[in-house]
Amino acid sequence: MSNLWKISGEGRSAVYLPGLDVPETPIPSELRRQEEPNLPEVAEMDLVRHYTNLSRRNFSIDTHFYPLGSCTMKYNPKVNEVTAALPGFRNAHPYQGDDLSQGAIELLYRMQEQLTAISGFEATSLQPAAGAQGELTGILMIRKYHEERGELEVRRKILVPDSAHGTNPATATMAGFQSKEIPSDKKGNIDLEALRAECDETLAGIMITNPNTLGLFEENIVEVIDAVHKAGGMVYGDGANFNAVMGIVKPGELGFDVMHYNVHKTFTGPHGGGGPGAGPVSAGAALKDYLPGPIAYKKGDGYELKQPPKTIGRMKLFYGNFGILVRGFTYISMLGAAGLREVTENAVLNANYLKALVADNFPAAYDRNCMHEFVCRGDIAPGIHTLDVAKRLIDYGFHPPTIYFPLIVPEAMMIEPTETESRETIEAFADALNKIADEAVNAPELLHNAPASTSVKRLDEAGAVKKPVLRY
Amino acid sequence: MSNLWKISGEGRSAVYLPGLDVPETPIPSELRRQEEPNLPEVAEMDLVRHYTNLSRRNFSIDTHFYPLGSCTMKYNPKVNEVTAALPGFRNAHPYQGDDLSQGAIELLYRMQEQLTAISGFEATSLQPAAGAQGELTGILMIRKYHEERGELEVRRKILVPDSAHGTNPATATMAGFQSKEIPSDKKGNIDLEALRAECDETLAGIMITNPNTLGLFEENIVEVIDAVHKAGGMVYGDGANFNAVMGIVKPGELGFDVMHYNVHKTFTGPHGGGGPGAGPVSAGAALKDYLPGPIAYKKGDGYELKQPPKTIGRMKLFYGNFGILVRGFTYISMLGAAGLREVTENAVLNANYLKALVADNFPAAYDRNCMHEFVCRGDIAPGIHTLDVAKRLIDYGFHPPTIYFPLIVPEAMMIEPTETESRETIEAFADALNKIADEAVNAPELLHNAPASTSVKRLDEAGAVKKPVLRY
Amino acid sequence: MSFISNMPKDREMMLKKIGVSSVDELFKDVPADKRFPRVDMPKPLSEPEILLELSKLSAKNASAECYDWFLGAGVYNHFVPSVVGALITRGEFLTAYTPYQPEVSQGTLEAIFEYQTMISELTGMDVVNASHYDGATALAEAAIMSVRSTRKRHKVVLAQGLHPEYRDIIETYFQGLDMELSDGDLDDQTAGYIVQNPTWTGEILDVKAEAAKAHDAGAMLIVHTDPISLGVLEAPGACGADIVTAEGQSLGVGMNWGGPMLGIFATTQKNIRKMPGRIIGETIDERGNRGCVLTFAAREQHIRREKATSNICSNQGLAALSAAIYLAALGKSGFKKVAELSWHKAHYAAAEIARIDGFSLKTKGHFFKEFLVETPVPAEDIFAKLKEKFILPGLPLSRLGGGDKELLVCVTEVNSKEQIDRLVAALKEVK
Amino acid sequence: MSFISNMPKDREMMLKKIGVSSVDELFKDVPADKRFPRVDMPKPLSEPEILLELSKLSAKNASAECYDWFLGAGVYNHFVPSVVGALITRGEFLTAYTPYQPEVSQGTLEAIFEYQTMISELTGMDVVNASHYDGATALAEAAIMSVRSTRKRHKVVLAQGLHPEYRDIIETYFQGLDMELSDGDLDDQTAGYIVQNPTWTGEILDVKAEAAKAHDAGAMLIVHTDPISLGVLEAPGACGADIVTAEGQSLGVGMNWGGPMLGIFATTQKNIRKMPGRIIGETIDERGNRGCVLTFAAREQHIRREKATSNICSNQGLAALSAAIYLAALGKSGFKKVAELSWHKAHYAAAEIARIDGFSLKTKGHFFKEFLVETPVPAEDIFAKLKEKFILPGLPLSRLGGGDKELLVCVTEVNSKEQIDRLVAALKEVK
Repeated sequence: MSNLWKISGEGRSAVYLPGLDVPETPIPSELRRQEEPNLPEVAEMDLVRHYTNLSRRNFSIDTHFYPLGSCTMKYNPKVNEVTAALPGFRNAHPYQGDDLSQGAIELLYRMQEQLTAISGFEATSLQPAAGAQGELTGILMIRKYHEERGELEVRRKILVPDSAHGTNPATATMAGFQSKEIPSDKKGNIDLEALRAECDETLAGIMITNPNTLGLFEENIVEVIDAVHKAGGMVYGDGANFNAVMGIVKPGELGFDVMHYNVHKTFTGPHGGGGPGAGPVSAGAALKDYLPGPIAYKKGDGYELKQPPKTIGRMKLFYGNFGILVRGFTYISMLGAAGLREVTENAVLNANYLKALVADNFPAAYDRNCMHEFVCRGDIAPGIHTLDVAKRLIDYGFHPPTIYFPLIVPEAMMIEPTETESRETIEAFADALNKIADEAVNAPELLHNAPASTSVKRLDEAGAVKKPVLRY
Repeated sequence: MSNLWKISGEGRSAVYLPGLDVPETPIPSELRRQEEPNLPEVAEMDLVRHYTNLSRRNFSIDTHFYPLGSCTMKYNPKVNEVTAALPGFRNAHPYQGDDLSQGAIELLYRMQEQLTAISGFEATSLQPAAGAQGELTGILMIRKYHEERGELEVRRKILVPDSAHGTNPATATMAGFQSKEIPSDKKGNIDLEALRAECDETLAGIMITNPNTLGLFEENIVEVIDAVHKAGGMVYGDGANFNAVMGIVKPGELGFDVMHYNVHKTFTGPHGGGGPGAGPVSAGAALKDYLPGPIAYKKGDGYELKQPPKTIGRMKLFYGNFGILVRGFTYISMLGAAGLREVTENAVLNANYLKALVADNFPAAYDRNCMHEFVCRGDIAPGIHTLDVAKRLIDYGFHPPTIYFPLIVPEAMMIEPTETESRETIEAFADALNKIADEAVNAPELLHNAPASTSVKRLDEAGAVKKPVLRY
Repeated sequence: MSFISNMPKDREMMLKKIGVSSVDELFKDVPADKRFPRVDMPKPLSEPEILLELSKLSAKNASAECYDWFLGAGVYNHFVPSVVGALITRGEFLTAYTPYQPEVSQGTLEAIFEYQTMISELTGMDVVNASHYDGATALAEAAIMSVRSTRKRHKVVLAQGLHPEYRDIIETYFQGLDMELSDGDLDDQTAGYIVQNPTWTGEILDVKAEAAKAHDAGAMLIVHTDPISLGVLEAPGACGADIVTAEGQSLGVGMNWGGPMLGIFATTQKNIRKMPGRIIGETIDERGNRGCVLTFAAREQHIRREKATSNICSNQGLAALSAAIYLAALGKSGFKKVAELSWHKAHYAAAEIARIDGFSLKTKGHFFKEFLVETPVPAEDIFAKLKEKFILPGLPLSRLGGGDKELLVCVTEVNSKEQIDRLVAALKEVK
Repeated sequence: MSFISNMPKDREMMLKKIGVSSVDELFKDVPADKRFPRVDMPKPLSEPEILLELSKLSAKNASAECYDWFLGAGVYNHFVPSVVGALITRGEFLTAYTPYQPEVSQGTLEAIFEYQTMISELTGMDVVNASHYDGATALAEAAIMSVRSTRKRHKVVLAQGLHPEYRDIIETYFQGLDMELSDGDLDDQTAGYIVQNPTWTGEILDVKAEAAKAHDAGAMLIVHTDPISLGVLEAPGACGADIVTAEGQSLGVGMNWGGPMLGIFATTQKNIRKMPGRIIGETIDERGNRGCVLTFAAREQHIRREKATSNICSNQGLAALSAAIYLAALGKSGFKKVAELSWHKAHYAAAEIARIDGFSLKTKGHFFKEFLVETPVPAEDIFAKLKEKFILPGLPLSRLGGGDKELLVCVTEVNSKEQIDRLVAALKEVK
């Protein structure tokens, strides 16, 4: 591997800057930094070669099937990159004023309307920057709701089913609540008895991931929401799995009070090696006035930005991860309502098909139709762990699924194929998994030694913590 | 490898098109094609994955050192791609009229001026599409010159030194001349005696590659040109190696009458896996009126396109490979005269440095300072051929040089590092060559079996001709 | 700075190893009195400066997305899907060169092999090269090939309807050759017969009849066509063409103010060895794995020298890749749809325009996406008026030697009914 | 179409294997009365249509390349080299996700490891995470971390000069927490002391003195800074900062109408386990080869759940990559030059503006690239007049709660003298 510092040479640079065309103003020496930052020094070609070759050491959607459960690694249309790069979007400034930003505000307005329509809520804020921030937004809204009703002192508890997304408990903490775990029943639903036992006057709300992280639609969703509402609690929906229900059911109509979306999952913002995402939040009648803003509103022939009346405030600077929203808006506008339903149908169909193809060797943890993903186990033979199966998949040219999550299934493998993969790709992946099941018995060393095909082998993660090396 | 047809499924497509919004007009069945073209049928993701993975099977400047002699594989700045994609360049039409094309015509005009200035000629046409077309342009101009003087009937001979570019003889043929080869002397220059013997009344002209394909500057260039001129012949310069003389000498001042450039070599148009290039042509007083056009001229405050008075006509449609010219103009404008000289100095320095580093194992065919490239031999040990050395370089992560050319050096390797490579890269390449020289003696099977690191091994080229398979 | 890595310190080390004291010394073979001349050029611009400068120049040109666009005449405003740009700008495609070393060039080679396959499908021909500078130079080389293939004949006959700039280019290419370009009848000296279909003013010809005419005279039929039209019209190969050329710009290359474009060239199996240009073939490696290589190189200039079929070397590789990606992106159904949308929209527009008082249709018989209109006032005046309304109504034929009152109108899948209706409304007002 | 491969025939085959007769059957767990609702949305647009539609929306926004641009206030018009866009759009970077599987994610991992290194160099801090949503959320998490790190203290004190929107966001984040935000003096309840340097109106503070103040009170010093300023100004780490946050948008990310931006977060070695966000570490594989992995994951939400240091999961990975490429592209000398050019141009502009009758400089002491101007007429009026001349003169401070006659002017390396002189000339005319 090249290392930018090793290929550096004093004085090299990849960028031509304009010369100084104004008189110099000396920089006082007491302000000057003592030691110059040791940045790399390379010409443009060496820079490009370095990063191009680095990129080639990644698996990605554009190169490989990437069924990372719960991350919705669907295809990211190239048109998104073109629209997001339009000069009036890319080179605009958040403080240039509403009159010089009418195109951008109109886009926000129309996207708010799109999300509100597909989810069945009443209003939407596009501000949150990612799913986890969307969660925090929702819980802070619930908080302020109880606060304004004078009940916050007693309502300190947020219920989190054990099949919820991993971020949920941390989010409850950040909003100052105590989170309380609710177990799943043997069908993978929320245990209704356990839930009802917690539905008391200390209840602030519940965070429901539906479909949950087992990939199952909550069969008792109406009862669950009803129980929480009756106790005075509010219902937050983790919309990370919204790809499984678009056009199938509107969470707002099911009784959810607030829900976030992951634009980089459901609406094809690229994942970017970790982000940026966007985590818009929609709310129903009870909570919509608490949404963070500014939000886009119509004003005469044009549009304006305003805070909702009882807003919790700003979640981040300006108007959200606008560049990601442009991508999401592009995608939603191209699909329309029927297209979004088609997405969901095919996502669910692909998952069930894959589940069926591997059922003999990797039976799903719960024997039900799954939604957009399913969970099975990787400990398929003596001495074989999920990690071994995952690493062996790499040798077959597939990115491994999410592993060891959800925690309620031991040795879990959480597989989400998404709707953009073809039948043939699903079949090829199933073949690989079934072959690995055979290898697990007949040639287990292939699994233990996997991956064999990559530039680095399994890395010493414990060593990384013991002797931290966090920079060159 | 994936194959687009194998992953096709009936009805799939990667492009959303608008619906029909006008009444249908039936297409008469006698016009309709009988059999539909069997194009692939894939969704956008499968398309992107296919081509992305295909691209990863190429070596390229962005990923590897690529010292392909005579091709000037220098770095292609990324800013070029941005400027060439500006909407007024990319989405403009050649027939929209001069008034709606002022920006484009001004660019042509300014680039004509730039090339004229650096080459010392009097006028420039940007129309030719590539180097070989630039050559044809130059020879057709010489042809018309003789024709107008009534001498074409007898002047049928074009001299081509044996150190010239490979395209030259074919070009002379396409212009209706007989080409006559002139040998090199033992210093790698044109054999003056042999040349003078051909300088008679049948001489139409000479095609000089200078520096020649040995990478040597013609030491007797003044005498050569003088001899040809005295016999009434015209001197054509093959400017493919212009990267070696910018700011060092102006071909126009040396007495050349006409010369082409390779924008995709000298001026960083990307090579694109084989083109498009651009092959502008500059001419001195004797020939400038014959240039192909249209050419850009100033007109009042603006610019216009016109044919030169005695033009040979159009070489190609419209105004040349404009998109490539934009890239070249971007580059030249960023460098200016001093920058272009710096390019040449460093190209020549890099070549001489590399030549020195490998001199023990790969002595240059001619013991002189080289210009931007040099030629050595690959038959460095018994049973070892240039092809073996070339293929072994691949295993070291380097693209091989040009091999078996020029024809006058047996087992030739023609190495052009270009100025954009760093000293460190040159040294790493020299190390590899020197190691291979050692392997050639001590482990020759490594060379014979090379490349070992690629997805395909040496391919059966004879078989490809014997049993042609030219499509799926 | 000149995109160079090496700094003065590097250069010093290198000079020492070479054994010279300065870079200037490396140029001692250059005549001293001509060495290091003064070169006057504008001062260099930094990256932000050149971007600003060229943005300004770009803004001085009309750009299709700002107009209702009906200008064609050989360069067409067909839609270029975003995937094309995303893929051809990958460094591995963009910055590689001619695939001389197949082991490290399978990306380019396989992509062009696919291009050959798809163009073969479109044209109905066996063999496709990759590629020529544009449709006109492809056609000129086809004309030359027809003469060279039929030994004793030296004449190439042009049917009516060839784009005038194409004719110019064939004439340029014929200048030095013992070949004649003729508008006359076919005879026993005729090696090739060139037919553009649809003609440059839009008319669809009976190519089978033209083939019979050529073959009866012992000549090769060379058909130049619009590749988009092959989404619905019969393939020239099925009509008896011996060589097919086409301008591939419509296939995802973009308009680029006329360049780069893409010269398509296809012929029958038996003509392989006479064909100019690069060809990719499939073969196997030592282990029996399939791979692609440049093949039939013995025809080419670097091997056959003065006897080569052409001097072409660099071609339009990246444009050919664009065309391959374009065709694969649209696929069977999408490609047909582009052709059908263009047909229907053009016919709607033609009917609406013909209905305007003073306007009439001049293209005889069938047309595809382009048609000639007789205008009541000079077409240049119409162009001048409509461009102020951000409509480019077509090509005033007088710009290419046609009549004053002729306007060549082109309609493609990107023109909405709304745009067509705006054009019609604007034309109504010009009288 | 919805970017889906599978066609009806595929779906039939799949349903058969699954053992259901229709796709609808797969949704039987959804309450029947709510299933398959009517959804009203505008009709879908094809690719050419959405491109046209969004080009139109884009054209309704002011875009920096069309103006003389002096508007900053937290989002800056620094030059983004073309390489950044060329590299971050490579599919392998763009369409990968969190590098959970290091063997097939070394590209992302090494690039972020380099990012950590470069930000560590800039800030003078040991440890850098990758990354936060923006500078404000990074700062809010820093404030929270300071309280969590110093057990019994609950207060965070703000120095004067913090950007008002940043304050809003910290307040939002503090809503549910037992923490207090204060403008008062530091005391024994103070866990963190937040200093923005330069202040949001441009003033350069004495960070060492602020550090002493914080540390004397037993509090952590949190410095929020402009990373470009670190090309010339002393690193906060060298001044005693315990946590450094910054808005990384200037580092090659672009303005994007305010998002995506890049939250930079750095701290000292001893605080690693208290730090929120992702960290990449170097380690070795079974063969001893060096490689990078996500590390210290035990702090994170998916492991530690309700006791995690933060709930952050997706971050601004691609923006961090942009920053890495940007910093590496400029390099040591180029980065310094950006800072110096900004300094010199801003000081020239400030001097010229201060010379205009009725205008004066309000920023006290030293400033870097941004300064506050007192205007003779309301700054909003100036903005309104100058925008007609395609000059955005800065931020009227009244838009963020400042005085009517205050204008915050920002000058960077992209502003030429010509542009500055035009601004000055235009300001002269406003009275």
